[in-house]
Amino acid sequence: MTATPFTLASASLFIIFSALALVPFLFRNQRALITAVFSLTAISSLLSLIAGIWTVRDGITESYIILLGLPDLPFHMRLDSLSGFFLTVIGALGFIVSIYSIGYVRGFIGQRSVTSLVFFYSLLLAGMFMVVLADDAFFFLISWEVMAASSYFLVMFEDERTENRRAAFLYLAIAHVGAIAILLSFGLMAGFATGFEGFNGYTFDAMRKMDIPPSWAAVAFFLAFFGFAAKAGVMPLHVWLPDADSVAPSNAVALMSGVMLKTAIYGILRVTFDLIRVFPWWWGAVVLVFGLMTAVMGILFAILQQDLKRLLAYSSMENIGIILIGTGMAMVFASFNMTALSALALIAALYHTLNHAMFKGLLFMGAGAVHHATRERGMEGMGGLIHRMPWTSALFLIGSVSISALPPFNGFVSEWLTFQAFLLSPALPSPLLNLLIPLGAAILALTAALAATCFVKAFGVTFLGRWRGDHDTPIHEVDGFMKTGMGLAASMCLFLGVLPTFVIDWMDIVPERFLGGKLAASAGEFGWMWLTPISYTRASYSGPVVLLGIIAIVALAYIILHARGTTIHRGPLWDCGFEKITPRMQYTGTAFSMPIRRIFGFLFNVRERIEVDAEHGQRAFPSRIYYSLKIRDRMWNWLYQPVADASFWVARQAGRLQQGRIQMYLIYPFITIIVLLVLLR
Amino acid sequence: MSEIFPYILDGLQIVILLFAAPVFAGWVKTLKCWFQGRTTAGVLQPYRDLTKLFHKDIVLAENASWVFRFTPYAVFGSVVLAGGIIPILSVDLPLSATADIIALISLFTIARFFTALAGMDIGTAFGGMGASREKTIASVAEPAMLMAIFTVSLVCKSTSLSQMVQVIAHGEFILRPSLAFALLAFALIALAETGRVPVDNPATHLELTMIHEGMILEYSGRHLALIEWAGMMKLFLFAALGIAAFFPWGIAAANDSPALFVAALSLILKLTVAGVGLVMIETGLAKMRFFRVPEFLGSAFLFATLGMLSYFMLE
Amino acid sequence: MTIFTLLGVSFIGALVLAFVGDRKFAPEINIVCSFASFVASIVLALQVYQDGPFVAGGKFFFIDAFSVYLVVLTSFVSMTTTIFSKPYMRRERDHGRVGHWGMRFYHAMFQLFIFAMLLCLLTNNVGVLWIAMELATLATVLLVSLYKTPTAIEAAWKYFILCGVGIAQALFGTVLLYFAAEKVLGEGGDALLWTNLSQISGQLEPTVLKLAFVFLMVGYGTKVGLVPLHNWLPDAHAEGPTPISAVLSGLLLNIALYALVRCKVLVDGSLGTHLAGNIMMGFGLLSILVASFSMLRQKDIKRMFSYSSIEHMGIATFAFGLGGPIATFGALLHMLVHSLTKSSIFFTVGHASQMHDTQEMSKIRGLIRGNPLVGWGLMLGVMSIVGMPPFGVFTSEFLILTATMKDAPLMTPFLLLGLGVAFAALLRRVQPMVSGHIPSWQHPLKASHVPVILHMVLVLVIGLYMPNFLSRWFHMAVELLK
Amino acid sequence: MSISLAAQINSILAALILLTAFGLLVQRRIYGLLHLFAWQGLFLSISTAVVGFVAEKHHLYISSLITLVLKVIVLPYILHVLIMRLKIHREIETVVNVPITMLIGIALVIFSYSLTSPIRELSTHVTKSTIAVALATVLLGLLMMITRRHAVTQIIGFLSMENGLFFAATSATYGMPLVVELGVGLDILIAAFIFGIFFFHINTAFDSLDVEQMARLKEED
Repeated sequence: MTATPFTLASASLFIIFSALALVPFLFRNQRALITAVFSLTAISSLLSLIAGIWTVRDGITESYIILLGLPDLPFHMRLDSLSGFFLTVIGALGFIVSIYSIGYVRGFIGQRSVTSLVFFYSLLLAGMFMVVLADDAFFFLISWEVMAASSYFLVMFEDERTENRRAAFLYLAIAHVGAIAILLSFGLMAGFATGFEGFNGYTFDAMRKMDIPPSWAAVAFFLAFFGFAAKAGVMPLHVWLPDADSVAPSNAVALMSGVMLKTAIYGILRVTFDLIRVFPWWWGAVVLVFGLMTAVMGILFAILQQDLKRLLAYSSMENIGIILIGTGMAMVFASFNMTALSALALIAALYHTLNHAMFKGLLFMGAGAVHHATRERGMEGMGGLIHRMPWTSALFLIGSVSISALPPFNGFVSEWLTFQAFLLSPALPSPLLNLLIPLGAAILALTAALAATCFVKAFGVTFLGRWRGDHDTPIHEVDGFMKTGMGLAASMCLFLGVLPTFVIDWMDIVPERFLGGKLAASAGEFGWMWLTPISYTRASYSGPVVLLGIIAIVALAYIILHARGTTIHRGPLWDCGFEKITPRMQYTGTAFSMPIRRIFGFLFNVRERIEVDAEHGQRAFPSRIYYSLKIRDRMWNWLYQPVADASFWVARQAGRLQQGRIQMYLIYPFITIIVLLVLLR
Repeated sequence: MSEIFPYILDGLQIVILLFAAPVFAGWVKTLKCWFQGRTTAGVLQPYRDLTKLFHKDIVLAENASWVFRFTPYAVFGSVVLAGGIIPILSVDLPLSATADIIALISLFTIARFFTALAGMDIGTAFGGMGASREKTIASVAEPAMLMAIFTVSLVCKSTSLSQMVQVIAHGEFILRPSLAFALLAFALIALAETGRVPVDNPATHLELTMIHEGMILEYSGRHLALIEWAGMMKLFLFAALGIAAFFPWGIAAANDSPALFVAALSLILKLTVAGVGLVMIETGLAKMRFFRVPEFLGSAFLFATLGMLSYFMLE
Repeated sequence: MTIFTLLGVSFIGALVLAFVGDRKFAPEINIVCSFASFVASIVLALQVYQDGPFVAGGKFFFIDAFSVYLVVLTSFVSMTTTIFSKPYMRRERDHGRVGHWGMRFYHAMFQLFIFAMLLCLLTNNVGVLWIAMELATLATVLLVSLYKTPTAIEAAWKYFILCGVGIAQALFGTVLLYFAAEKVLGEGGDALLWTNLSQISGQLEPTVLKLAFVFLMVGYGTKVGLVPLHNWLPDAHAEGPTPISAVLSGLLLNIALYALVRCKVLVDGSLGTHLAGNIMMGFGLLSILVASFSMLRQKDIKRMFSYSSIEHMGIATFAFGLGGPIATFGALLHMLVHSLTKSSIFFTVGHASQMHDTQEMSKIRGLIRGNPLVGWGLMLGVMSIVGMPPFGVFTSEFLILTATMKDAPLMTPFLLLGLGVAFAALLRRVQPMVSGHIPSWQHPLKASHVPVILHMVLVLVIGLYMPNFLSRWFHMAVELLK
Repeated sequence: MSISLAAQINSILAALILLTAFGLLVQRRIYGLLHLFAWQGLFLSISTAVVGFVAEKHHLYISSLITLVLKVIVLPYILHVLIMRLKIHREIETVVNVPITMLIGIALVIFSYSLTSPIRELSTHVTKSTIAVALATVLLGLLMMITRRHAVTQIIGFLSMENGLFFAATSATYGMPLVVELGVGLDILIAAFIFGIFFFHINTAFDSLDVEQMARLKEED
């Protein structure tokens, strides 16, 4: 038989499952376990990566049926350009993180058994592959929940810590409710696809052909959107995200934040553009609004965090928001069937998906490296790591630059595309949207700027300055595997930023297939140099030139200035002549984010307390000052606390039924009989 | 010849930027002295400062990392590159397609990003404070900036600067309220972005008020020179940007020498006027408290939004 | 013939065990008997599978796809339960919670209970069905009170009285059914045979059947444990010995539901409306909601899981009420996977509470580290019971929910609520029990691996790759329940 | 004996059964309850026999015999023995609010009358008018179990419910098939032994037979 992308994909699945099967035999020898399983997952991810690239490049669509599941409802699998794209993303990051994990997970040896980590990491990867390959509701949901469950166990990895348990519980609860919502939405669509006389209604193929009345279509869409949003961490369903990502092992988090959230995006795209296909503009508007809210709130939260991984988690929320913004725009344009414009917006969203996978994976791996080296979680205790971990810090810097959307790195390209989409909104026939969408652009701009601030803080406080902790903590650079992983991700960030045209030409098939429109081919001679989504006169950007230009000017300046050698004296800090500056006197992360906190404080529930205990009551001469800061998410008090209280109240009422006296228990059937008889006659 | 010429012109424009920027800065300083009735050091004083700094040795804080040493070059590089993109004399620039206005603004963001990192690198309270404040202001300023720019680009149906100049300068002349609002917003933001009074005071080293100076406190020698120079160029470029976006008349459409001559003259004229305007603002206003700045920029944002709305409503 | 062996084995087993008493080999006899009846049931199943439903013993027995799959399930779960109960009960006795007479009694009554349930499923006579049901109740009443503690006695008394009263209502319903049937079929025994009733259900007098269904619903509903007739269930499960809890929620509830569904088919057939179905949906929904909310505040582990049984019985009842091929398929599947999962959960729960000498969840900790089988068994069991794929419960809930979305979309919010709350309630409690360090008061235990693994593997297989014959079986049953 | 006469006799017996049911509802003394219960059983078996005679259903004689043995002799005897053993024969149980209970009881009778009217129209039996009484007896038994708080009383209530069921069976359908009747009888016998055991357990565990004490198992608040 000839090899097709699908054979590669199924081969990669096979490899992963054989790796899983290997675990029971290897878990006695943990080192071997780590090496074997993670290299296998790396290989399988590589295969999927190739399969994905291949599929999208040639615009292949293959579907197969695996004879598992119910006899009348076997597992349908389908590999088309959309799933191919996401397969690429997952495969790429899966490959990188698997290499990284070999080094990272070894750090646990001697402290605890890593078997469950290894096992569920691979299962999570497999689950994600299956989700994008699934082509019927049943298989999709199975893969979806396998993914959720395995990530739950990953969060539970260090299960003796209560915060892990709490986070894991919250995560799975929200994810499961979301999954039920998705299930219901599929049920609705299956019902309209072909009644419920047989099982064939559950296949996506049937759903593609369904004719569903608009009102029910809206119900189906919003059920699905709710479910996927719960997984993607969209406001206000985001609360699990920071908790889970801050406590889970970093390699797992790199996958979860980097690609698992994206499977939710995949779901939204699949349901919207492939299954339902015809929708009014306001669906897109709703998605857009949620995206904006998520983006800006996410990044504001991120700035206020003191725990590095927590900060990164919130910033993932922001990026999901940005992706949703692109998606929403694409939906709005598509609903007015402006195919070219919606193609632009969709490309922006997809490109950001890819980018975010890369740099967020990189950043989480970096955070993992830092935690691995310092055993320190809060940034306030760190600082000056750039001197001790040069590689990690350099790579982390690349990640920070990329995520702050600075040219010539990749984050910029996708945000630029999103902005272009915004600027094309005047073409929309609806005046309301004309007025509102530019405001959205402004919010996006705010988000981008805040992101830059956030990562100046993250990098500055963690890596720059001087070590704030005690001096004799041994801090060492991480090993080769981890460096390799991060290096790969970093180079991807650069590549995607400098040569976007290749990637966009490659992925142009996706909007072409699902929206019927594609981006204009890049114009001018040296087409690959200029990214011109609409037209040459409309807007253009050239990554290579920016990169080369800056390098050239810097090099020139450097050479000229060093032509006449001036010596460099090292001296103590000047700092306006202040003396005896200790590392504790550096600007802390809390202080750094204080202005933002003051400006946007009304959005949060900030509790700031300063306690002064003074020498015998003379407050003028305090001996010690305590400062405590608590920032809570208002959503807790607005949404989650009430829900919890309500359900416990109901539970108490329900408990009243069971209050012990047998006479009461005898009354219930008595009443029931009487009532039923009265009702029925 | 004709296809080489644009490249030469682009190079020329960068050279102009490099050498005109200090003059412009000097002009502003001189005007200020006149306004405040002081004697001036002359328009060329910035040159002297720069040369002096270039000749000085560098004293580097002992725990400064490579980020600290790389920053001046990064700042310089990004700003100069921006200079090659903004049409100062002519629209027909090969580099102008490199980055449209959004990319241009993020070039300036690169400079700011690395300056802030450098401020935190040496690990002093002032550096961190400066970085924090700088980034805060930037976070509020940039959206407003983009709103102002978007208004213009909506008018011109393009975000590429050359195209904008083309449309406004060489299309038929219309009075647009949207552009008026946008200009107002742009002026306010430009003050913030270039760190002028009332947002920041370039002349102060008073610990608790300095923002930009706080970050570069530890720099010396050529590093400091590069940063100062970049600062001057940034001021110049914002003036040029404002000109290109709002008063592009005179900028050459095609690269024939008379047009370029006219362009040069008009540029000098406009810059002179711009300097006067800037100085009038700086002497007229006092530096405001840091936490008043968001309100200041918020009003800028409001103007920009009004501009956009008026574009949709009135035009 | 197989039928007689099937019933005979368990009945004789009961007698033998009653005489053998608390000898060393009593548990083995118990296991052997259940195994024998399991084999017999397989044979029976094969017969049905080959040549369809048939009547035997002079119309006294009637086996079709619906009943036979429950027969197999019953004998299988009872077999695994006997395997589990061997070490469990032995330890109970060594800790002096059960005396010699208790053990004798336990073994004898266990087999009698199995016999009664099999009779329920095999008989062709509504009256005999009722008798067997009552017999099953009586057999378990004393098992519930086996520990003789005040609470155990209280629980058993409530079980006795409430189920007795309920079942009495069912008898009244049966009388009315007979009354209606003899109009058509003439007097004598034939009027109570499923085989006849199902044929002439169209001609039965609607008004009478309406009345009859009310009493049957309340009667058998009490045994199913539908809210508000459920009050006996948590007490009985929590106070009885764990093997009994396992078979109670694994099997007895199913049997009662089986009876209820049979009656529902008759009644709907005669009314020609969906009335009975709607009533069942109502009860099911109420049970789901009340049970899942009650789970939130439980402290006793077995009590919590008994509420979960109520919830799942509610789901199955709801689905049967909903009707339609997919919902019915889902409901049948749900009965199967629920009883497998729930009994295996009870096995692990039994071990866990023996390891900590308590049923209080706040005292049970660190199971995975303490005894991986028990810990992971409980964790996965709960994952499965809350409807996480790839376990079978997910499959059935998937079918049921999607069918509901089609036929009764307005019900789905309640289902969503119920399932969500149940999920949160269970996970919230189970998570800390399985995770964390081993507490000081935990002592190691030789757990019986086979039943738990066997059940979980089966549930997993059903969820991932349902064998063809099973689904054909279900389809046959669905045809019957049209 | 003609059909109509039999019907009259039967309805008189039905009235007596109903009367005893009410009696059970309000009787305070345990022995009184026991006697009333025995009487009810007697009436029941007689009416079964009468119906059997009228309808020439000879298996009804057997079931009437069963009733006689079981409900009139065995069960009361067992209960008697138990009461002796447990030394509760002097106990006088407080009955909550007799008038209200009576009113509810009467309401139940009316209710079941109106409820069974469709059946009456359908039935061709001479005994059709008595089915309302049967249902009423069942419901009254249930009501008795609800209002009384003594274990023995509850059991008696339960058994009188069974009487009602038997009565329903005979009056509505000239008796269930014999096998069913036998089976039911057997079940009741087993039940009798079981509650016998239970009385002792309860008495030892709670040193009284007051079921009010058995309220430990509940959802705590």
